[in-house]
Amino acid sequence: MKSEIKLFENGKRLDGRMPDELRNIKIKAGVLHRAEGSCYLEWGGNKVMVAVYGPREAIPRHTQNPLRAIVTARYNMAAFSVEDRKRPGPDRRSREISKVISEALESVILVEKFPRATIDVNIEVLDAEAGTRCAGLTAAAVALVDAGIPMKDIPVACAAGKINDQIVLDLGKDEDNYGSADLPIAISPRTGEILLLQMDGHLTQEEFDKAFDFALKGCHIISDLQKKAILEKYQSEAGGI
Amino acid sequence: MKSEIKLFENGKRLDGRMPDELRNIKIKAGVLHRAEGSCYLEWGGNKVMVAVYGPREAIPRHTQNPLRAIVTARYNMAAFSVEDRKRPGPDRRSREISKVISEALESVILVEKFPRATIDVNIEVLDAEAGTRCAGLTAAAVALVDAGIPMKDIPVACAAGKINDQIVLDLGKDEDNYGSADLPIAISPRTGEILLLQMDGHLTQEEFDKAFDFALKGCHIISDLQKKAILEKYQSEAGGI
Amino acid sequence: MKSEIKLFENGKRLDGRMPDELRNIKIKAGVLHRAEGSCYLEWGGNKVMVAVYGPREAIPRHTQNPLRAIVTARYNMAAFSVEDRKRPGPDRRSREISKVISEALESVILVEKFPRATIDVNIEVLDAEAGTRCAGLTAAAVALVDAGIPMKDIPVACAAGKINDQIVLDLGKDEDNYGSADLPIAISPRTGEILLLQMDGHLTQEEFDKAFDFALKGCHIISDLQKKAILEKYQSEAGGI
Amino acid sequence: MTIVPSIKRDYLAKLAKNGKREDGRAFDEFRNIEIETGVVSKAEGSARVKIGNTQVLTGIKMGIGEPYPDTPETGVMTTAAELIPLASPDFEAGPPRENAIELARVVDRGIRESQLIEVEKLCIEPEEKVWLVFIDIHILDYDGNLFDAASLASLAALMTTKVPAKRFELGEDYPLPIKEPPISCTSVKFNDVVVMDPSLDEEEIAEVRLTVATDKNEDIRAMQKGLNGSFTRDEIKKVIKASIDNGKKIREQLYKSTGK
Amino acid sequence: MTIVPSIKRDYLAKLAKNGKREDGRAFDEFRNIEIETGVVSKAEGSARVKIGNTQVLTGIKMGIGEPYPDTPETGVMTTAAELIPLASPDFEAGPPRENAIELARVVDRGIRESQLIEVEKLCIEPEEKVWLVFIDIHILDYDGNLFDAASLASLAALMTTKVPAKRFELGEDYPLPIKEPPISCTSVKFNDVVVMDPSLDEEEIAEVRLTVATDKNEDIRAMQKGLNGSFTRDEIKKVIKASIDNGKKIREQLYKSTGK
Amino acid sequence: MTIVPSIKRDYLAKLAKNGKREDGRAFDEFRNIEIETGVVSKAEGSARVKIGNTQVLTGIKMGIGEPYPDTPETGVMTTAAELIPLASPDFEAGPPRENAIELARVVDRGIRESQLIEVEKLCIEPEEKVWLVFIDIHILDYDGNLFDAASLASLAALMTTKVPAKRFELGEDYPLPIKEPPISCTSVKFNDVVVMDPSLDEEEIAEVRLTVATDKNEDIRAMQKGLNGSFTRDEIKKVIKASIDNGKKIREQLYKSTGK
Repeated sequence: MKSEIKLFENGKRLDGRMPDELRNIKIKAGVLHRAEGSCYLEWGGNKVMVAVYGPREAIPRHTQNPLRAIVTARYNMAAFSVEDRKRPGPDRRSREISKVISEALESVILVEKFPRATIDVNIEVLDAEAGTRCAGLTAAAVALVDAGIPMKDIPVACAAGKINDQIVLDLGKDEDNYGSADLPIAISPRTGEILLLQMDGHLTQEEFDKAFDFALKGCHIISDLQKKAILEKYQSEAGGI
Repeated sequence: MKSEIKLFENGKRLDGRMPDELRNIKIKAGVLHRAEGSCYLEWGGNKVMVAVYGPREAIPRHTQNPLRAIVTARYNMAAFSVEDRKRPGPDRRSREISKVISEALESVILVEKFPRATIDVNIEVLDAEAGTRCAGLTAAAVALVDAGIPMKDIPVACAAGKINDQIVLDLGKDEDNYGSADLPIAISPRTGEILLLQMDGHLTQEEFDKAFDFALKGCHIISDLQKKAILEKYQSEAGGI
Repeated sequence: MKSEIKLFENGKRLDGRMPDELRNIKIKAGVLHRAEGSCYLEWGGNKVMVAVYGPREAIPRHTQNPLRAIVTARYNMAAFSVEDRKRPGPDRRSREISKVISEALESVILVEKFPRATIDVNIEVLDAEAGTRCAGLTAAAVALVDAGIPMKDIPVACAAGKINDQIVLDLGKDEDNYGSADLPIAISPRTGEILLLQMDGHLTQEEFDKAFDFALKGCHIISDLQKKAILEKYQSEAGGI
Repeated sequence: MTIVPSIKRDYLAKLAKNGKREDGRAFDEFRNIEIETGVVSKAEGSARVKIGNTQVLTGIKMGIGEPYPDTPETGVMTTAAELIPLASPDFEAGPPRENAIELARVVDRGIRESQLIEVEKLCIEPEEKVWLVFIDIHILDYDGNLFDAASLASLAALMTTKVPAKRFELGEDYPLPIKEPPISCTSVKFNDVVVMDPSLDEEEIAEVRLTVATDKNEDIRAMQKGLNGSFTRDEIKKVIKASIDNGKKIREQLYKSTGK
Repeated sequence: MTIVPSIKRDYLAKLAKNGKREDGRAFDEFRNIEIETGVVSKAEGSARVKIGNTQVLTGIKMGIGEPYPDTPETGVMTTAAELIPLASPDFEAGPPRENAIELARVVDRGIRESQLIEVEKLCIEPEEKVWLVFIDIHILDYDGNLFDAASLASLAALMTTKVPAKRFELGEDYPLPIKEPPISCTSVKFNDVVVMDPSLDEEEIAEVRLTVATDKNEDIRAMQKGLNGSFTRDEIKKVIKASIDNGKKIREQLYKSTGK
Repeated sequence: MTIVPSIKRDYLAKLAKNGKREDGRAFDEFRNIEIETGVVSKAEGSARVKIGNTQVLTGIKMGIGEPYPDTPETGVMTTAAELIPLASPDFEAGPPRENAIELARVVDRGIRESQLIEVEKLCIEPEEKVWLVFIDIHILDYDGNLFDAASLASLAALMTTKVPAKRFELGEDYPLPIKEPPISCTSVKFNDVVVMDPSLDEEEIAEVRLTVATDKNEDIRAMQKGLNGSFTRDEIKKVIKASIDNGKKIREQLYKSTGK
């Protein structure tokens, strides 16, 4: 990450946001017919679709855990979701993201209720523009609720970062490319427990604390949007009767 | 498919054939030692070898169908069968052809007699020159009879097409490359049921009907050659005693 | 293999060795903590690490042999072990070497004692300089003893070859590249039985006999080094009490 | 390898005997179709198509590359389809299986053989540089009849694709040169009844399938028979007729949705 | 997918309650570390690191290739890790699985994001030729805490790497240009106890893992949380503190071992 | 992993004790060999070889490509073998397994190390363009002794190969430049009996295998031991002798079949 480019001027960011301001976020639950739970989320230029299947028997059997369900998140970028066409299929980056999202979701899902089962969380990034792993995890949480999977809490993710020595919330595209640090986190908003945490770049301990505060704040705002989306789904269903 | 090239002149085709004339076809049944049934077929410049194994237990077990046998045709082109060497192994084209041939053969094989079994039909194209899928299916049918697999009928395949606005039977190499439509079909000759049908190119409804008539006619001629080859095999075996 | 380059002059080889002289060999048994048996071997510029696991149940079950253990040697070259970086993972060469080493080791291991089991012999070439298959097999034998796997004998391997029409023992790097024949063998030193034998190049029958004599001689010298390494391991363990 | 659900078969067959389908449609009637274009900002063209609950998204990416040696002055198109596990409990992750390959190849031939894209206008420098067109089909929700949904989404995406000339410093962006689209219509047969635009339930009990692509002149541009059953010649004629009729209506909707 | 060994968990938890670890270490104490460089003659740089019984060998190979179009004047680095079956009865042959990929990517980001290698000095001819740096991590013996061992071995290997200019007829060999190394320290938590440099036993019962890379200015250069447990913010602060403290000592040893 | 069929072993061992083989051959006798060349019109060279019921077809394709950097003036040869499921109920589809790889590599070395193809005459433009020779071995019918059948089919195909210069606008086609072919003969041992040219039954009970390729000067050009049994040195000498003797006869037949 280089920092030569002017990303912050007169107290504002290139896209006009304040340092602690999120991009626009839209969440819609229950958008797919076949999936047991689903969510469509737009976050800035990101567009993400998530479908949840399960709990169902894990196959092949040697992947089963006799004491609890396994959670298999599969983060995938559509070939057309990025500037230069991406070859279809998982690459190393998407496999790592799938792993950390799976682990974060497993922290809150009541996996002990479903021994030998798998819960599959399919995250498709249709349009990508910085912050897709937070967008994917946030949408996945809503889809899990929509699927009726029992969870201790509804997890939520958000990132903070550093641009031109300034700590900012929710890096946008150029900020991600030319910024000097990125700190995506996921939390359980009820308890504040940290479920996902990665950091790339360069932060002093003080900067880390400030970035962490920003990201936490973002998480709580987005958490409200998640709950609103879930409520809307239930209300529309109730209204449909 | 382009049509600029002169493929039809003075009522004849480049290789001297009439519009409704087949290329030369030679069929020989029972040519391999290990296979349970086999057939070697030459059709114009095509050379095809087919070996049938089974019915035998399908492995791995999760591929079994408890009610009937599965038919697995495997169409493969030898690396040296084409002008520019082909990389060994299945490509998308050969996998699609394997699928449509498998489906066509399954229509006539009495699969209900062999639950949990697989019948493997290995089709090797040794020399390729337009029309290999029809050649492969036609040879596969003979090899299945040679293997003693019970069938409702002996399926047979043939194509018709369009060159320079003329409907012709059994496209040859240049006709396939520069013609404007190709219509391969496979039928059950006893009932006239259509087991395989694909069409690429551009046909009016009238042209389609004519091409279909041509292809049907071709099928019936080839059907006789199939039966002759099977008879020869039995006679040579009988003669051997 | 070309022979234009002067590899032998004034009765000596490029590295100063006599025709029947081995490169320096160092063997150390029991160098790894997790492995059930292990060996580190340096042979000229070669550095090889071997770890043995098993006998343990072969998985998946369809790979089991109900009457005896299977021996799975896995010869692998580290990406950094050669001049131009090698892509990680097995290639055709390493798979062939794995096969011939597996077969040679199976000749002496008492596989009947462990039905349904697998004995895994992992051979990692860390630094490569001509003769890695002999180095790998020789180290594997020591690791097997270290793992307590019962064997009829401790196998040992060595190669001879031809450079500038001269038969020599244990080809070095340039000799391997520019020599005109290479004859690696592995034997059971107690009985003289030949467990591995490959030959590339050009040898008259007389030259073959001489090369074979050289390789046998090399095997017996190295066999003593193997036994010394095993003894040292036991003594150091005994000394540790 | 699933066992044909015999109860479902009996139920649908009984309905069909009385001239009915589960969802009240006529035998030769499509479900409701929705076409939305420009749904992915990163793509040069994109469209989301719904046929009933089936939902397919096609995105078009373009790039620059070398032409094939035997066609040095024409652009190159590639079609890929993924039956991603998002869309159905039965789809698995991993490299495309036979069904996805057949789907991609049938859509690809429908576009290629009809010369929909004027690939000869996509040459930048003969033998050196041509435009590449990548057609990527994403199945989002699988409720039957993927062939037609995938084909229609791909047509709509291509018809609204802009060649990204600016990004490659080749002048202004301009619409992808396109000819007349052939419309694909799929029918299946079960218990001697042939129905158009099969639902998932109908597909699961189908014995044989036929896809027919026709153009605005009512000519046939592509056909593909599938599954291990058979058609009579008469049935094929009827399917062609119904495909032409439905094709007309769908073509109109496609034109309207893409502003043509 | 192994079942957590509950007896081991109970035993280690009881010890921890009394402030103890199985091998007598303090909670924030590393095992003994050995660093040996120049262990592979064919490699441009190499190092073998032992942390307790865990043993990792990293080899560096360099070559010449094309730069990425968007960074035409900088060298290219690639990191690969193989959990070869040599190192553990649980590692399998075959393409890298999730664990190996995460390991390689965390080490890679640690080096890349800290700009350890001065890649802008590895340009030979802009847009045409740059140096490629291949970092290959070989796990030889797995007894816990691969992240730190792999990271440290890679640092030591890079710090002793010679650019093989002579082999490519580009003048004399010279040391790979390197900046300050960030030191990676990993902690895990089980039964509300957080321990640094987990042994294999501790890893097997760990609920959550945190790796923190810090530099000599006590700044944070990379973090990675792993496993399906969670940390409180307070625990994270403590882990950062302990990582800085251990990082200092390890950095000294690294400098000494590499002659810097 | 099949269990050695003990009844078959006992039967063949008893026969062998009386100096006999199942099919009446002497221990050092080959089955009948048929060689047919020019069997594939698309190939630059091709041959079908039968040894008893074993049947192998090798096709040669040639193309133009870049030489390896370290041999800028020599052509490139590649050998691939497929144990296609056509040939045996035990062969499976998919990428080549160990047996197919060993087969291809042994045939490849037999050709490469004997310098059969004069690759130094296959340079078109140093460092830029050389002829590529692809040797593709197709097993059609597997009844034992693939090594010798595959090797012989490859020799016959190469000896009748025409360099397709015309297709690449490089003048007239001409025969591939070839030197003296080494003939490969394979023996196996079971119950202390060594037999030449094993049938499938004999292979299935074989403990150890030895392939020896010899030239017309009775020199040894390649050897490969296989399987998990062992030979004594004396047995190896006898196998070499028998391989030279059989090699002579096969060489004569090869010359005759290829018109040399």
